[in-house]
Amino acid sequence: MNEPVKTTYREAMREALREALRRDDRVFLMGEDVGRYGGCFAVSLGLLEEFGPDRIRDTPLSESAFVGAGIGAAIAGMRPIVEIMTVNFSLLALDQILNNAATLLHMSGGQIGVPLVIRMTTGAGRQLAAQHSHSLEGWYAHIPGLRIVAPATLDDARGMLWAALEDPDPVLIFEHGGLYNTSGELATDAGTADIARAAVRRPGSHVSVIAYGGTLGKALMAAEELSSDGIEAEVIDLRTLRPLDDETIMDSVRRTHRVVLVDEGWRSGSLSAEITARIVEQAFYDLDSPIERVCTAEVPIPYAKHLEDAAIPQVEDVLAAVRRAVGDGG
Amino acid sequence: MNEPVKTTYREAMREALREALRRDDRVFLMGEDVGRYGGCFAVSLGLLEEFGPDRIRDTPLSESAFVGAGIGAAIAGMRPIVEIMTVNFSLLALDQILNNAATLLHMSGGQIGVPLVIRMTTGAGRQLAAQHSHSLEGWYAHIPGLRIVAPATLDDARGMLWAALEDPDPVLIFEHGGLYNTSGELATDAGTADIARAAVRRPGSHVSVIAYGGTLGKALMAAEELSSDGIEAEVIDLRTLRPLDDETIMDSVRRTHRVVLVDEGWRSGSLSAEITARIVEQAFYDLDSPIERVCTAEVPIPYAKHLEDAAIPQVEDVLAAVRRAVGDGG
Amino acid sequence: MTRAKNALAEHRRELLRQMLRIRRFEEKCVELYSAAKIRGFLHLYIGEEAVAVGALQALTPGDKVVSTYREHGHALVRGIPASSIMAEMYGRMNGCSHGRGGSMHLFDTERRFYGGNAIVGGGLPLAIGLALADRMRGEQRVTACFFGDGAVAEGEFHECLNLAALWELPVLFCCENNLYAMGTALAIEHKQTDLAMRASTYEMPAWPVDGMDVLAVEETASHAAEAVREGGGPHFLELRTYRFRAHSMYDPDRYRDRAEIEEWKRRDPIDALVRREKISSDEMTVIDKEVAGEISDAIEFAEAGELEPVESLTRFVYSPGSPGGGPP
Amino acid sequence: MTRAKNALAEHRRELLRQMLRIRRFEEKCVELYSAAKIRGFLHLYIGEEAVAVGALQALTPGDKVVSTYREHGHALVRGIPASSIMAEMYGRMNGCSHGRGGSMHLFDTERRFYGGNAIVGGGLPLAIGLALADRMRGEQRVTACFFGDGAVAEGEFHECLNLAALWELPVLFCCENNLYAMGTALAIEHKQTDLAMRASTYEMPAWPVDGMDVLAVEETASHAAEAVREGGGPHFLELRTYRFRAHSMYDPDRYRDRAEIEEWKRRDPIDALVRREKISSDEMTVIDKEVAGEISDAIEFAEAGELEPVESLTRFVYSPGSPGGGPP
Ligand SMILES: Cc1ncc(C[n+]2csc(CCOP(=O)(O)OP(=O)(O)O)c2C)c(N)n1
Ligand SMILES: Cc1ncc(C[n+]2csc(CCOP(=O)(O)OP(=O)(O)O)c2C)c(N)n1
Ligand SMILES: [Mg+2]
Ligand SMILES: [Mg+2]
Repeated sequence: MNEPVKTTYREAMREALREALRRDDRVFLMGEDVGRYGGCFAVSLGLLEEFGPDRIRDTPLSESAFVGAGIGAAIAGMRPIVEIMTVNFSLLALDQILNNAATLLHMSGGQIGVPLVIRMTTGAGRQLAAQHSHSLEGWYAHIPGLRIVAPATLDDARGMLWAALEDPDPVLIFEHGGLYNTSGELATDAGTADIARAAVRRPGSHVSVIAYGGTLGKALMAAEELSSDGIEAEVIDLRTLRPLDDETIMDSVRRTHRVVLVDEGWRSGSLSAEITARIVEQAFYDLDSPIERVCTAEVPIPYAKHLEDAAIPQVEDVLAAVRRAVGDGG
Repeated sequence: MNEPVKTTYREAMREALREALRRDDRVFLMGEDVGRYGGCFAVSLGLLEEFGPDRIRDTPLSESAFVGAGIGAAIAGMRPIVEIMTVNFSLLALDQILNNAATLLHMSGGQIGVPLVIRMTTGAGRQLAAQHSHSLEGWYAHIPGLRIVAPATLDDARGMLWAALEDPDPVLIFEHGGLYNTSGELATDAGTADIARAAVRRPGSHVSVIAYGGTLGKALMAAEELSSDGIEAEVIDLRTLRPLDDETIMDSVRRTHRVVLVDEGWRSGSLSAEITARIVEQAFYDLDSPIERVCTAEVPIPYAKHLEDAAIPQVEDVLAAVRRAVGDGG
Repeated sequence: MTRAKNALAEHRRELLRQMLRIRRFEEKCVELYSAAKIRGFLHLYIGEEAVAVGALQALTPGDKVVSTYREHGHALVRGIPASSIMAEMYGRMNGCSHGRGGSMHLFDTERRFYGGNAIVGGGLPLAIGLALADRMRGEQRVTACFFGDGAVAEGEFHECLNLAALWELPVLFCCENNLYAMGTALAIEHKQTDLAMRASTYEMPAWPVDGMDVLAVEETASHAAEAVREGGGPHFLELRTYRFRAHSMYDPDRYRDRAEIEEWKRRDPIDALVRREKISSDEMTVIDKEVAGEISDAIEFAEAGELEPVESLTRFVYSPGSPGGGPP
Repeated sequence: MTRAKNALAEHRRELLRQMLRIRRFEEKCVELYSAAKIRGFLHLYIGEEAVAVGALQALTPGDKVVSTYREHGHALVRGIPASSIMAEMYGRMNGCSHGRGGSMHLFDTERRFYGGNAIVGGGLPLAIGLALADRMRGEQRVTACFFGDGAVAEGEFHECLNLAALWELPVLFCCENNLYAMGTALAIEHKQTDLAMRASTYEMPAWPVDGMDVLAVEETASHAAEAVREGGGPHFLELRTYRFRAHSMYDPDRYRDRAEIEEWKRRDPIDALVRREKISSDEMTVIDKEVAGEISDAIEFAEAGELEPVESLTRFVYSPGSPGGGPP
């Protein structure tokens, strides 16, 4: 690998888009304000100028129609990347995503593949209040036929898009709004990323801390602090929320015997509930203490900063959960 | 309680509607084909003639608009009952349900209550194929601000509606399509039902079988059969899927130490995952064996009968799961 | 008779045969439904045959079709063999959707028939996307999208008409106005019941057509399809028709009065063409026999079809090439 | 000067004052945003003041208002105190939404102000329902529903206009056409850019109005509101206006050319009324001072507001009367 350069999550994502558009003329980007505005979060800034309005396509505020149009174009052999500005608006397109994108392959007895990529911003943390702070990626992971990925690192921001475009089935990419400005080093020739496996971001032997997307950073910060207290947490980045990589999860649990899940979704019915259930089913006798879930409180996200902070998972919550897990039953 | 009469789930539901419409003139029923057609499943048959088109209101195919209209009317002091023909179409109204119905009370700092009742048919089992066979009630149970109920008995079909109308917050009533024709005895003066608690439908000491709505009948059948093998299953009917009645669940688990969940939702991210997680959090050390989930296979429901049967929970699946649970670890 | 006249007569005889195929096929479906050979929802097209037969004459094999749950007619005329449609309703592996879809979800990519959509309005965005792909590749293809008068009330209708017009997409919108959405009459669904007029406000040519006259439908659809193919952007046809049967096999049809139904039956598109073309009863017998043969062959094919092994239940959820491979 | 003339002058001076309240209030919000006192999304109404001020003159206290995330103007004119709006943006308990909503979610049931909706088009169905309740109870009330040109592309717009017309609901649709939806110009959003014309196809009276002329807006809105109140069914106003600032504080405004913005600024609704009514600079100073006082009081009120204790985080998720009581 050659010379790493300093970049941001946003730029890595933009590079991935640019490369895809250059590499395959079936690829095009479609969504609200992706062109002239440069993307609500400036991810697609400059692409209109390079690729023109046909391939960087501003759409009206018609989520159901343009997401469905992406499905149709994918069926017809194109490789559309549909940007839904944020997950909050994706509900308006959910019928198309569930009843068409996720279902057509099956209903048609394998005839109609839908190689569609849908990108959306997710997450809370910027005081955008109840209607603009949803974290529904774990909820989407309930739907058979979809692949759900959540890039948390620069490498994944850069590498997951192309892998998603090569996937014959619909892939939803959830980009946490809090990550766009994160910066770091990235190899200029950084290639495509695996979208089937979770990754161990930090090895450890005392407890498995499982996170993804917007919560990975908090999990890693907590792990650092814990290590100074002699607690070595293994931090797992799920990366792909559906299908889940049970193997990597169970392998870690069998070594640490303790689990803390960090998930920005509302607690009840969260992805962390599913992971808990799988661990109980596959590694019950390996557990030394109850599984701890650090999730978002069951409240529409409030505007006031102190309340929003209290509602979503924080490093302190992870620390407390790990201490409970390690303290208990040991 | 006086003289019970023979009736059906459908008629019990209709009686509940009729009573509510008579009792409170703020109540009205609105939805597709609830009037002239008599309701897609004939639940509201005859009500148009008794109450007129103003209170039995046929709507155009505009799910988002008429569900949102129900929210607005509820805010303004009416007591609307909105019928979404089936859960499959509710996706088109999900933005209104999540971003308005479930959220307005909070966003307004407690000013805007939404005393809205939404009824919809749910479930598979009638060869209606992938787009018409969803079981998403457990999925809806992820949303803070909503109450989710699933009447499984004649008493609940009769009694939950009025309780829902008295609830100051939005209540979603999920009626399993397979239940409408179930018949039995019901007291003519059967009153309103509690919508906060689960119920033990069959006491038992060896294993807790937790079901609801369309799966309750299967759980009870399995329990009968098991009892002849000397296995006494306690069958719990969740009744209210959100908020969950942890107390009734944990009380049973602490007595039986073994759990089987029967849930028509797709396995990953199902309601049974959440219940598993709560049991692990609240009764971990009471468990003698891994919790068993009997859910729908992760596949869009196929049309062919033998495949549909294989996809959704069957009595045999419950039997096998109970035997695994009782066999293990004991 | 001149050769041209002969050809024309031949062609119209073929239109008649196609309408009869639909009629007889569905009459048989009703029997088979009662015999519990076919299950689930079954929506009949009987009475509306002139719409599918007329409109689909305008398409070439390279064109595309998107339909609804009331799609037997479109599927048959588009060329999906009656046998594989029947097998699909039997839930057999030799069905056109491998037995996974049933009556509401007929698919055949070879014939560019993109289904069978059971969510009202749900097919429109797909049609937009299929047409967008053709437009972006500069292919002169038409995507015909069928939907009902009830679908016009859905938000997606509005979004899709605007998008098609805005992006000048090669879509032929075929609105089958049969005056009812299940039990709800047109005037209870819409304040403005002139659907063609409404479509025209999106700045696309929109014409009402007598959907009981197969020749009128064919002529108008051909003009419209040509215009679409030539780059004239989307066109909209309001095909005024009527279903002679209930909405589905579950529907007791309480909401229409008998007189209205009888009135429309007098306009039966098949009888109308027979009268107009003076088809002799001998000729009819020949066609009927031919059609009957096709249908009994279809049933034989369906009966002989295999049930898919239960082991392969979760097939077709993810594609073979799926990273990490398939289901969770 | 006659008494009538005096009254008229007084009234117009009041319209001017209301527009200035919005203008100065939001100018202050920009400062406070830069000072990080206000966070989240902040959408300014500057340039569009004549719309809210003119349109809301037509309403009585019993009427209802539904708005968007760009609602400071509507809220102020409707009578929500500047202090409780400011406190809301500070996230304090004395804010009009208890600090839970912020700039995009202002509520005040006493003033029948039903928010502040941040999902484009999301407020329309609520307005339909509020009006339906009034209609069913036979109350002669108007529900004014504000939304932008971008919202017209949403399916809900179509569904709601049809429903309102079909059920003859007392809704006054106020479409604030400021020519852009974020960075997307009207002609890129819509094939048919004559929005009033499109509304009229739902069979409701629809009028375009110069949204930079507060008197024109007031007059048209009053006529329309009267008609609605008298049982004339829904009416639609297309209020042609322009935002002088970017879409939100996050928006670098790359998509509009400076000349266009300058051109519109020459039509500033406040300057226009000042010129027209020949308001003297002395008079202006008086009004300005009064408004400045109101705003500094508002800030004081907000600064003095308490933060809600974290313990009550999950308040307002379920109502006190909830069976079994509250959260899961
Ligand atoms: C979104 C949605 N809502 C409701 C239904 C139930 N439903 C199936 S067909 C139908 C009527 C549709 O009428 P129309 O569009 O006129 O088509 P037609 O059946 O008359 O051919 C309804 C309400 C559905 N399938 N999808
Ligand atoms: C359903 C939905 N899609 C996208 C957005 C993001 N968004 C917020 S405002 C806006 C533009 C709306 O334009 P318009 O309706 O004209 O109102 P304006 O902001 O011009 O007043 C967009 C795209 C949203 N809030 N809701
Ligand atoms: Mg119809
Ligand atoms: Mg605008």
